[in-house]
Amino acid sequence: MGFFFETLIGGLMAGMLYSLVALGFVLIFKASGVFNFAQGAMVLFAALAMARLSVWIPECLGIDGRVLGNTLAFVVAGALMFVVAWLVERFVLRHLVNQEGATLLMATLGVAYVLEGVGTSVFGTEVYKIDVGMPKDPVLILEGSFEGGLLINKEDFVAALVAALLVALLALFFQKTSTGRALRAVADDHQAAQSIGIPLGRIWVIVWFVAGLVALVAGIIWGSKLGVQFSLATVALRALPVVILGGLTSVPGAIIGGLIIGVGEKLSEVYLGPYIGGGIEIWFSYQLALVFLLFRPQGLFGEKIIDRV
Amino acid sequence: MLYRENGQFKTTYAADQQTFPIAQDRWAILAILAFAFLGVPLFVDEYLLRAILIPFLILSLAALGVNILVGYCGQITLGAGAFMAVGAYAAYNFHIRIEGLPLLLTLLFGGVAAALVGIVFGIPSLRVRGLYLAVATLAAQFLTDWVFLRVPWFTNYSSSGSVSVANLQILGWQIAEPIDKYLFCLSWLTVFALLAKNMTRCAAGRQWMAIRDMDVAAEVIGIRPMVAKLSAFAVSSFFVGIAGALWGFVHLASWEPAAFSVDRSFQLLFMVIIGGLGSIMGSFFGAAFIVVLPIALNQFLPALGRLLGVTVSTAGVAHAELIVFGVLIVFFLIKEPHGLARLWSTGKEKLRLWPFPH
Amino acid sequence: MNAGGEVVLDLQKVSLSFGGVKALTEISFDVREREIRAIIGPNGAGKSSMLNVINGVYRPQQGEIVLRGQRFTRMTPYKAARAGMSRTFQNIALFRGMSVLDNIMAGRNLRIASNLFQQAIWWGPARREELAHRERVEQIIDFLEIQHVRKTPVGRLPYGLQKRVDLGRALAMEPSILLLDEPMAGMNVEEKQDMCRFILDVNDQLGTTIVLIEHDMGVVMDISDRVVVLDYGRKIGDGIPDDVRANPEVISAYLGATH
Amino acid sequence: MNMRQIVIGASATAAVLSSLFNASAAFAQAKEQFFPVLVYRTGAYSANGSQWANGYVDYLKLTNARGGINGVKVSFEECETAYATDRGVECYERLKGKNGGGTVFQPLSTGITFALTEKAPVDKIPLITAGYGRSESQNGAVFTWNFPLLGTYWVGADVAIQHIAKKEGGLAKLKGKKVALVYHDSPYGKEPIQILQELGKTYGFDVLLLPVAHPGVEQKATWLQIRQQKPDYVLLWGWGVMNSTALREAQATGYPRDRMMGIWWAGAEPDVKDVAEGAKGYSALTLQHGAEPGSKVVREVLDLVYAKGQGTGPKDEVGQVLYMRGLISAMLAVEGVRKAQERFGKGKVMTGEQVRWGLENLNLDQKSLDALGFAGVMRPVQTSCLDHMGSSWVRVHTWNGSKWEFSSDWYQADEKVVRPMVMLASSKYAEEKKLKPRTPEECRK
Repeated sequence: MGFFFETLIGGLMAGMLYSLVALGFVLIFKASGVFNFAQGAMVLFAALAMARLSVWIPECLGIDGRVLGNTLAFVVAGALMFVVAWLVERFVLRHLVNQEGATLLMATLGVAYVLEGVGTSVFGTEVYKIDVGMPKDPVLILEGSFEGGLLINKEDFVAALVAALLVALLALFFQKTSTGRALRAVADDHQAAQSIGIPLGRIWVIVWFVAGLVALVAGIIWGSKLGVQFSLATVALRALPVVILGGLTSVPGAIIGGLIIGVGEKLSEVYLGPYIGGGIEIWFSYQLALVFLLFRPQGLFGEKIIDRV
Repeated sequence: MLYRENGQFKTTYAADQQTFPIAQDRWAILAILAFAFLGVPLFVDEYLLRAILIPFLILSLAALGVNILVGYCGQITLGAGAFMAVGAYAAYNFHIRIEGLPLLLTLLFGGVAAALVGIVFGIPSLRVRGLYLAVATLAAQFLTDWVFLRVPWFTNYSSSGSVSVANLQILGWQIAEPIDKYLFCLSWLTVFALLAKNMTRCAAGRQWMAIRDMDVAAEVIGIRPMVAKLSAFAVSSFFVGIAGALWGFVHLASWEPAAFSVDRSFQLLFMVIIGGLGSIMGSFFGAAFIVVLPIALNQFLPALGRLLGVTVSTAGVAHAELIVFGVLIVFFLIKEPHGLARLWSTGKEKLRLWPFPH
Repeated sequence: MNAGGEVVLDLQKVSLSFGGVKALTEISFDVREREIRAIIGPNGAGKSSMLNVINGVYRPQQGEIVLRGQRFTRMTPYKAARAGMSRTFQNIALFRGMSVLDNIMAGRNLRIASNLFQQAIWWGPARREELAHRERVEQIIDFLEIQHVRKTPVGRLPYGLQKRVDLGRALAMEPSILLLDEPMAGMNVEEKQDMCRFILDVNDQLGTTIVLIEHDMGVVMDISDRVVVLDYGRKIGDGIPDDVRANPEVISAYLGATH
Repeated sequence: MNMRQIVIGASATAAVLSSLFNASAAFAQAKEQFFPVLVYRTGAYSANGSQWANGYVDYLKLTNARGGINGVKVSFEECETAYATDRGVECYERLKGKNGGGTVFQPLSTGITFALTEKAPVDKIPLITAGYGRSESQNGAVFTWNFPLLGTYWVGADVAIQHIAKKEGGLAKLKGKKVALVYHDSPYGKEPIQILQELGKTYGFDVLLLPVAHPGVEQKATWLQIRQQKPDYVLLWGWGVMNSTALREAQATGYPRDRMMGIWWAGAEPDVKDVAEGAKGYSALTLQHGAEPGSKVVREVLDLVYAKGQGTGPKDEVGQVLYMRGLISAMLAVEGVRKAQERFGKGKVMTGEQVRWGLENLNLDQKSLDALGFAGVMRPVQTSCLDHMGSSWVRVHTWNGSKWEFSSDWYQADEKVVRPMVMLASSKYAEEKKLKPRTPEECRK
């Protein structure tokens, strides 16, 4: 029983991180109708920038202290993500308004290649470390209730907490600020939003920037856990079933979907995997999403599409 | 003045319904075929054959398949690599398990197996569409990746999970030298391109395109979406499966599931979008673009570096390759969202009017 | 005009709603062989929904459709097509990426006998069949006077021509019942006259039963045999044009007096 | 597109095409011994691939600095494979005919090795796969062109079990134990499965197989299973980021690192340096050498190559584990050429076929190793027709939190276990390919 809970908790924590990446997808899809395959590359790019800058900046300025170095690196990396967002809007999206979904998707793959290429040539291809002081060792809790206790990974716990906090912040941002309201208006109807004077271009920059920040946080968490390295770009593939399950346009969907996928894949790998050879979690999460899709083609929280003739 | 169709009056519908109704097109195709079959073998070297032409031919065939599904039937797929894998591994199993099965049949059976699997994974298309479907097809990709890694029967219990084939021959023709492989693949591609062309301009093609353009209206005129979509999945997977079998048997000779990874699926989708959705010609353009561009960049960039007097490191070249590739893709999508095939037909349109500007 | 045929299509107490919104409430009417039957009503009256119910695009929550004596509680567009129904669309649902010829050829779909393999090979049955259908489609093209654009992608055609292609595609099915969804919407007078001529010719020469929706009463009254009037999803009138024209409820619905 | 753009586009295309043709045209002059270098400096495995490549290229540079191979200068060209099989094949095709023909290929990827194994006999170019590749290719009678020098995965797995047995206090103590294999889900990671299961049957221990999907960053479920199953030892058969991830997850689930043991591809600095203290106690096999910053050959590289500003990689990485692996791999190739020259003519450029003979008759005794600067780095190697591996010496080293330290004596693979498996697998291969193994007479040719 204790082990079941450990798996469950492990799944929830992994799921929280998937949610974070999925959130990036959803934000961009809502506001610009673009299925952003570059989200993974953005995570990589942001994490690389963070990892290297947190070394370079203190070296350059001759300052000491991890906190200050990391804060400065975070600010500069955030600024870089803004530049990325601006460049994407200026040179890609602006020219592809009203193109089909597939074309836009391909364009984001192009963006992903550029980001990966630029990121690795500027920041290097080795494994880099992001040290934000996350605790690494596990703790045992509830030793009284379960035999052997429950093993909780403090780092995962902190990461999940940060992810949850960020999600809450974003929800507030969307609901309470005027920019957030404008974003939602754009998501509902591009033309209507434009006609009441919401500048589409600026909104897109903002959304991509916010998605960039989400990518940065995801990159820091992941990077601190696993080291910053090229494979970070593949997290996008892990987050896709989440988006599908949750619905492409739903922020709560991304969160709930992330948790379901996280738990589903960990439980399946641990309890089903050994019987059929293991290594099943990737396809399992996709099949899970697929099964959901067959019952709810628009995802868990997505808007239902009605065909009008 | 060279490319004109006026003056070529059709007196029967039969003449108008030919594969290539315009005489210049007919001659051009014949000339290209003659050149490909007779001219190319005369002067290309082994590297060009093995590293560029053979992959180009096989991936063109796969792109053709993907284009039937994505371009003609409008169902986005990110799982083409999976069907290549099914084709390759099915053909492998037919090859080793049925003694003396002719190579042609082996490859065809590989295609048939891929078509069957394609139908199964096409079922979600009846419920979901667009990007949701794209992700659903990824499920096929990851599942097949896993199956061929993990179910030892498919790899004939090879301890490494890697399989290989050798001694390919048809009626005594040993397909061993690059030139034989080239001709073998070219023959497949020619036949299948013709089949694809026929299907797409017949009732089947109209069904697919009708589903793509307006599925409700298609159903109203008596097209069953299930039949149309699943037949597109089947035909597409058949093509892709045969391409996969050729990729394994002829190009690599020894392979593992990674040869048909999700990257391959993306690559194929790139080909049809860059080449032109819903265009047979576009599949070739796309395949050429995606196969040749990285290799060309890889060789061109150091040369450029030397010209400018800087040494470009291997890593530098690889990164620059990624960047240039990404930029070119975005550039093409912006300049011509309908692909290289559209550029081509615009070019032809211009030729038709030439030398008069409008 | 021939209003006296037997009943080919009978709708019995059809109700349809979207979510909580009622689009149609207990509507019943019939259509007779070879007549031109119009459904009219102001905007939002439920005319298009009615048509969509008839050929199975929407599934009504209640009611039945009887087609030549056969009962359908669950009509689908495919079944309707099989049963000899074809239709046009208000907002033109042509296959935009295909040429005029291909659009109309697509209408022959149910009459294609060759299979995928024969089509892939082309020479033989598929080719013979394709040519035969082409022959028939060319007649329709002649009839609708759109020869000059037959190879043009429909997306590039002006609106009036697209409407004709839409009709051509429906005719290519050689339907026994033809449903027309606002065939004259958005047309100028000349185009309307052309369209009227085509509709009357089809009815007259081919003996096709026609169910027609129209927003504008004028033209409809001239060409239809019987008229159903809908308002807010309810039937408020049914009969020959003159009777309907005199119906006070219809007048008030159109003039907006009671609402 | 207007006319101007078309013209520009056309000329650019022409330039690209001409560079393609030039590249593929074989140069007739062959004054230098050409070493094609397949590398991966990008992608998921770049951190590890780069170090190996730097060592490999540096040794080739060092060879020139030392005056070439009996006066024959060495030339080389890198080609990026990104660890992908199809790109590897393309690189192979591109480089094999260049500059008078490639001497020997070392793809540093088991996947690419499988593909090239089919092509090498046709092109008559030997394939060195030092410490990786197909284990059964040790049998040179069947695998004429493959040279898994210094060790195969079967050797690795056998020694790993020997080492565990020693820690436990004898092979008999293995009974009832549970050994988990956490492996990269690819031909590379699957190679040891067969022999581990065989050994498990012999000595009565359980083998728990835990595959990790490429690239290996997702291991949470794997380590949860380890926590549940509580294996006595964990063998790590990873590459690239998978290794450091495994160590981090082990730390996070509290699995003792001193009960983890990696193959020699999971025992280098990039695998542990960022985990630092968290990886303390973790051991890995070595392909004879460890990190050897003090060795003579490394000093020579620093003096003759880096001091002149010609170093390939960062100076502080010279002498690290994977760097040394690259260095040794290149040395073996160069010595193969030198040996071939002994028979086919000193001071001449050798063909692939001649180098194959050289590699098959390699005899690096202690004296020649000392002369090359490899004293203390590795032990003598001697190959033969039936043994393309040449040596199966293995040591274990352990990470102490800041550097690798040797922690065991020398082991050698148990011939009684490995040899029959090699013979069985290679004869199965020969049968599949309808190959006739070379007879001893043919071998002597």
